[in-house]
Amino acid sequence: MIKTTADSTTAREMLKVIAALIPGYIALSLIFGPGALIHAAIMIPVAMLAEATIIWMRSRSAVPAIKDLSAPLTALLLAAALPPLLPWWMAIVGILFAIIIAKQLYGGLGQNPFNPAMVGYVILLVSFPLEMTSWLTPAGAIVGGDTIGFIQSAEIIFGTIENPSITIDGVTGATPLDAMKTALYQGLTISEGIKEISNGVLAGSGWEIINLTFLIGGIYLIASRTISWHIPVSMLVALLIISALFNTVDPDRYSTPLYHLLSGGTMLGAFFIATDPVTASTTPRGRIWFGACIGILIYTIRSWGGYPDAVAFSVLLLNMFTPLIDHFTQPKIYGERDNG
Amino acid sequence: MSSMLIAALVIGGMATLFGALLGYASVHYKVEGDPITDKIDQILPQTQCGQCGYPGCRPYAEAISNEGAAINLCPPGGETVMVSLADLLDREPVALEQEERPPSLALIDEKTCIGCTLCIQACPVDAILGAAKLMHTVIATECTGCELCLAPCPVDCITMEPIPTDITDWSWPDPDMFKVAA
Amino acid sequence: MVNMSNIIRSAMVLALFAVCGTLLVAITYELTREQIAENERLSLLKSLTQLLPAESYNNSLLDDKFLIEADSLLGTTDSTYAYPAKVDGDSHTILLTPDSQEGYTGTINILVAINIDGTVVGVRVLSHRETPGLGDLIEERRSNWIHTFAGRSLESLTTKEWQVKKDGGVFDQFTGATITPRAIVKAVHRSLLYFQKNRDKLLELAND
Amino acid sequence: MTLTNFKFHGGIHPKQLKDLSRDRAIESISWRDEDEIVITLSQGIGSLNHPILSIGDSVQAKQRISECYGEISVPVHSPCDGTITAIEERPATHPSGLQAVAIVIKPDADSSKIDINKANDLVNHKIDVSKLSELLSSLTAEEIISKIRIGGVIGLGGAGFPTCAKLHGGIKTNIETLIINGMECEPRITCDDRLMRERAIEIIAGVEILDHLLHPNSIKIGVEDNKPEAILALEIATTSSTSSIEIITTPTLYPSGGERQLIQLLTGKEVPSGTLPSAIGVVCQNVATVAALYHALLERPLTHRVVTVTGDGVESAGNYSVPIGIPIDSLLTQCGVVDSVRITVGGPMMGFELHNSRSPITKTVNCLIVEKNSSLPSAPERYNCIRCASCSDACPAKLMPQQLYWAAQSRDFEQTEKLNLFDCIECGCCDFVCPSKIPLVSYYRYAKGVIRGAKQEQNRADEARVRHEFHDARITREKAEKAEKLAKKRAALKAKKESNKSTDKPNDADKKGAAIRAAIKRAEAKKKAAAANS
Amino acid sequence: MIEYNKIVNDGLWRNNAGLVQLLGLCPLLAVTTTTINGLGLGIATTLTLIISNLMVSSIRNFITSEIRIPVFVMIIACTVTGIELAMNAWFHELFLVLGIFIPLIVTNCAIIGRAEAFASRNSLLPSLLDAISMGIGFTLILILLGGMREIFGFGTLLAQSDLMFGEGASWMTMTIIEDYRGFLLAILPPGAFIGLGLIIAAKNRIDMRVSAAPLSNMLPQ
Repeated sequence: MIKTTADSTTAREMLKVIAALIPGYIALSLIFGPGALIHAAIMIPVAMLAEATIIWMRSRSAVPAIKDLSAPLTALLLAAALPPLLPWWMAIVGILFAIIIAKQLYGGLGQNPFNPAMVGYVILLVSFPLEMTSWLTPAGAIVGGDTIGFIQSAEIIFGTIENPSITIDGVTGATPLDAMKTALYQGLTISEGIKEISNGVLAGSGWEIINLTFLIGGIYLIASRTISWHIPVSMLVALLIISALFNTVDPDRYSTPLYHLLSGGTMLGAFFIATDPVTASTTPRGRIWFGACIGILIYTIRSWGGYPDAVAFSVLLLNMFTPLIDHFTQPKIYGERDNG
Repeated sequence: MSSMLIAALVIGGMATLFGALLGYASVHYKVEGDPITDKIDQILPQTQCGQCGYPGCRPYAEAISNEGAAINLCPPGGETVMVSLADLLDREPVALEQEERPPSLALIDEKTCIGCTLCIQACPVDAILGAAKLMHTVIATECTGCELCLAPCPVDCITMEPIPTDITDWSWPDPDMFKVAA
Repeated sequence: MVNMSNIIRSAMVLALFAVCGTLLVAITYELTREQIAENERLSLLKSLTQLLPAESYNNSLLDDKFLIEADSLLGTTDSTYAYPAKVDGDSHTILLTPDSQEGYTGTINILVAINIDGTVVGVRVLSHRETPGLGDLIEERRSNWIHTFAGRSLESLTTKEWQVKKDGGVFDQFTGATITPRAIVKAVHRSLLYFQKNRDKLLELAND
Repeated sequence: MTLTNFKFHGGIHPKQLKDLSRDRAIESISWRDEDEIVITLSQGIGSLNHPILSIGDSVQAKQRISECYGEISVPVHSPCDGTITAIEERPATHPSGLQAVAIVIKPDADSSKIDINKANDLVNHKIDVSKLSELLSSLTAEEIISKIRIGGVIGLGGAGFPTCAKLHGGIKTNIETLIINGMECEPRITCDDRLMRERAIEIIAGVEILDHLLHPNSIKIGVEDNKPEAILALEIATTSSTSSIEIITTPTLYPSGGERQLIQLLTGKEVPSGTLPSAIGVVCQNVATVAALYHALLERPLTHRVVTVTGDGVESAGNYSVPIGIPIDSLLTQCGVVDSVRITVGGPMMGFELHNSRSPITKTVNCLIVEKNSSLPSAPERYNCIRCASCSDACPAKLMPQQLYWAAQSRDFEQTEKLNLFDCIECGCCDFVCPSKIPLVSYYRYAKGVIRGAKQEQNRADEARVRHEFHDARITREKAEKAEKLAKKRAALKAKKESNKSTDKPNDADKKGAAIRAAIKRAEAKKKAAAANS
Repeated sequence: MIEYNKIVNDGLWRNNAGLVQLLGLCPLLAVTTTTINGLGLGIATTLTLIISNLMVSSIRNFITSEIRIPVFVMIIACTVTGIELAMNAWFHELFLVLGIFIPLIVTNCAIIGRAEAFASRNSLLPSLLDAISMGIGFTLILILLGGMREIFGFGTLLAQSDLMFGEGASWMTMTIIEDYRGFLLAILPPGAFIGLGLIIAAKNRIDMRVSAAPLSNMLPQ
């Protein structure tokens, strides 16, 4: 029997998330040039093709899987997280791992225990640490300086000509998180580090703008009920509390809460990555634990771990605990007795 | 050389101690009875039909737990029982030896029955009522469908009738049956 | 009362196997002990000698080793060995094994060969846990960056120059990774300072 | 009229779609001359009825035609004068589409014109308050309940639980709140709405009977705020009532008419899982049921009910008072049905598709949705579950539907029970909100069926084991006894032989064998004769 | 009647320790960064298997059931320690590479599993055959996985052959991809898991092709 249903569909939910990424992408392109857009343009067709091929190999119809828009979304999320001038073939390796290994090998949409985009990201990070930590120095109208143009970006990404009009070494730099870590290793204090990396701006010039634009997208997602508030709020609050705590104790060694909230992939992770319904906890209490643990892990890895940013690792680690969290946070059902 | 001897002595002493402990434990904590047989018997459908080659459900349970008999010999239990047994005993599920049999009941054709009581004696669960030279009848709710009464009947008046589904024991079908094989 | 004989039997059998097994292992150990010691000596020697041409010394590096106390300039917390390379009893190069805690992860064990005139003969990284593909370019088999130290001394470069380029020095850093090369540069620099400070004592110990 | 202060978890806002029938007053539709009345012997929940008349017997309207045993069961009545023409299996109004035993009555010619429903003209029935209270005071509580039971009253909201059984539970405990369910929260259905608007007096009279019976501390009638006319009608009716009745409106939200949800909405209390509302001192009755029990007390058994007929497949959608037992196609033809339609029995959320339009109206049919096949949407494309948890946000039982679904589809039925499968009320909220269009409730229903089946099977096996063990014990005992007897006999025989050697009687066993052989021959002859005849 | 065919088939393919029983995964995943490492660990494991199976089989009739596990463990531990010492003495370079994974063979469930499941119930000859085929089966997987990871990770095959076969064997090293920049993932543990997963998938695929009945029919739905 055909039941009456609400008009939300998987594809529509995915489309809302994609729409929410738009401000973030605009900021990325204005500050770092069109690298993210070029990557997205490469990865979206590759993602859809890979998905269709695997499904075809499993002798199923690929049409619904293509129509649900989850593969393009994965590509867009990954592209937003990659350094803007990453060579094209690395981007393809990343998306192939994300779609084939992290998603389709587990059975496709809904069956994957780990967030595909983050698996792709981490695989690239461990395989090509050099390229994956070479970011551009923020530039553009907002933060001053000239952005790298489309032609130059494409030249570097595709490596088409022998001597691109600009050299990678000339424009690349570490991300603020990376630079801050380096500064701390050098024995500088946080405030000195901030001066060094960003002319005194909060969390590294350009980066706070990118994080704020992702925050805007995230607020739209919560307002449109595409995601629930639990995970992002608990994650950001946990990150805020723990960073405030350490910052109060030793402001020279530990960065300010605002710095942590507005740098690296914090906002992208909080609203777009951690909230991936397939891999996140689903019980209300579980979501709060899930988010809070991610927040604490991000802080831990950023402060004491080997990699500068930690959103991907934290999310993947918590993905692993999702079934356990769900098991222990079953909500009280209607009519359940307290001692039952 | 002395270090070798010391090592040998220390290890030997420890081994003696642990060996004695194990020996004591094996005598002292010996498990009486066989709880696994009860668990297997619990799973078997208790039709007592003997189609497994053993003279009843309990003997089959004992054969599984003690002689390692196959777990796929029970046609009335079908795949469900086989899978439960595989789960319990941590064995690989195996395809059924015989085809799964739909649940059915014995029905005595009362016109033909001569009242010989042979089926009454054969019934393992006392589900047939009747007396000598009087017509017999099967108590439907107690019949396990074991077919053991078929063979002894001299006039072949007993037939197995599949139990039809009626509204009271109907349940919703498996939705995956309708899933379009895409 | 439980069956005593069963217990005794178990204990005895297990003991028998234990004693036999231990004896067997002990015998194997005795048989291989010398060979293993020799192997270990050789492999240490191999890492020491990769900095020095074979013809440049004629003593046994391992036999002439001497203990030096822990020192903050060497980054060590326990006393370590130093190995002198000699020609006919005269030391011309001392091999030191400083540690660095300033890498990305964990301790980096370094081998530095210093000529008695205070010049670096060569540097090698013995072990490290830096990020693969990023920090591990300090290994000789992955890049020849480590060779850039040869011939440098406290005299040839100023203190400011004993830094990576990013900090105003003369040593290259790798794109994307500054911490690891910086740690090595610092460790080598400090080893030279240590050598300068303790030169006479070291030579005295070496020639004993 | 007051607004409720309480809420239940989840719920959804489907399109109401009630406009087609909500302004159509209740009309009577009766059988046509060519129709037969089919009274299914299992109506609602409860044990099967047994016919008390045989084929060929004539019956009168309101006459009881079945007997039932057990407390949770009520009899059925004939809605018409006529003759019993058959007692046989007929297509049942049931999701399975299977057949069920029914009593078939051929109404007397032209009797439809004097259908008791019309004759009584219930719409304008004046309630004689003094007569009612007089009647009540002359009866004991048990007598009142027995009258309600004999009147065949079951819950008319959909589940069909015998009212007498609820009331039996009610008088045994101290009832704090009596709740009357006038929510009608499912889309499209309007029969209760119309009933409240047109027959509020009957409902209030029924409430007074329950008040007399249960002595609750408070009486609350819950109505959703999308039925202002019904609320007004009830307000007017309560003014003249002797009972103090509170009418409470609630926001329109599905499934606020679910018994447990309604109790939470009106009292703030949750019915503990696995128990009945009486456990927390609440009895809950549907408005139509309350009206029916009033009539039952006045010797008018449940032979008619109001059914909403709606959808684009009928010309005149509306609310019709129809005799229980008339074939659905007769009702629909009289409403002007178009060709090739799909019929849903019940509301769009919890109803089921009708397999055979010749099956009859039963006591629990509250709505028939008739849709043109051509206007039906194609089945939505189904995607994988992405664990978005929209379903757990919507679930009024606060379950985790997505986890239940995972367990059910992987056949992990043990896990479904741990996830409280049996607290699922099958309201369909999860199906409604699912963006992947997964038929979640179908999985729960399937899992429930499998678990119930397995439990039944286990019970049967346990009984069989006990009987088998008893059988074995008996055989051993008999053998022992026989051996003992034989030994005695032998001893006696020996003694006899020694005393009398010339006796030579044919053996007992031989005799028996001969008898059996003779019987076999007779049986074979009979069989042959039977074969020859056929 | 002992079916020798079956023993060999079990060890090499049908019941392969690395692919089907998934035993001894810790050394399997950790050591197989190169072919030679895999080969070295494979040989050590096979040797241990052979010795322990032979010993267990020969003493099986003297051991009461309650102390059998300690006795098996003792035998295996002694064997492994002996092999470790011997490798340290004669294959020192390889010993340094394989490091802690040699003592870990003691806890390799494949070995105690064979002792308990096979050698303690069978006579010498079948036990020997079982040890050899199980060992070779395991070694093949180690080599295969090592080879895959080496090619993808370093672009070479059989690098450092000299560690195992002496200086004269350096010619065996092949450079598969010239000027390869290396793919770290293959060398890191995730690469090992992914590689093993792919090999298992390939085996299942072949099995499915071979047997007419699809695997899914056999599993509980």
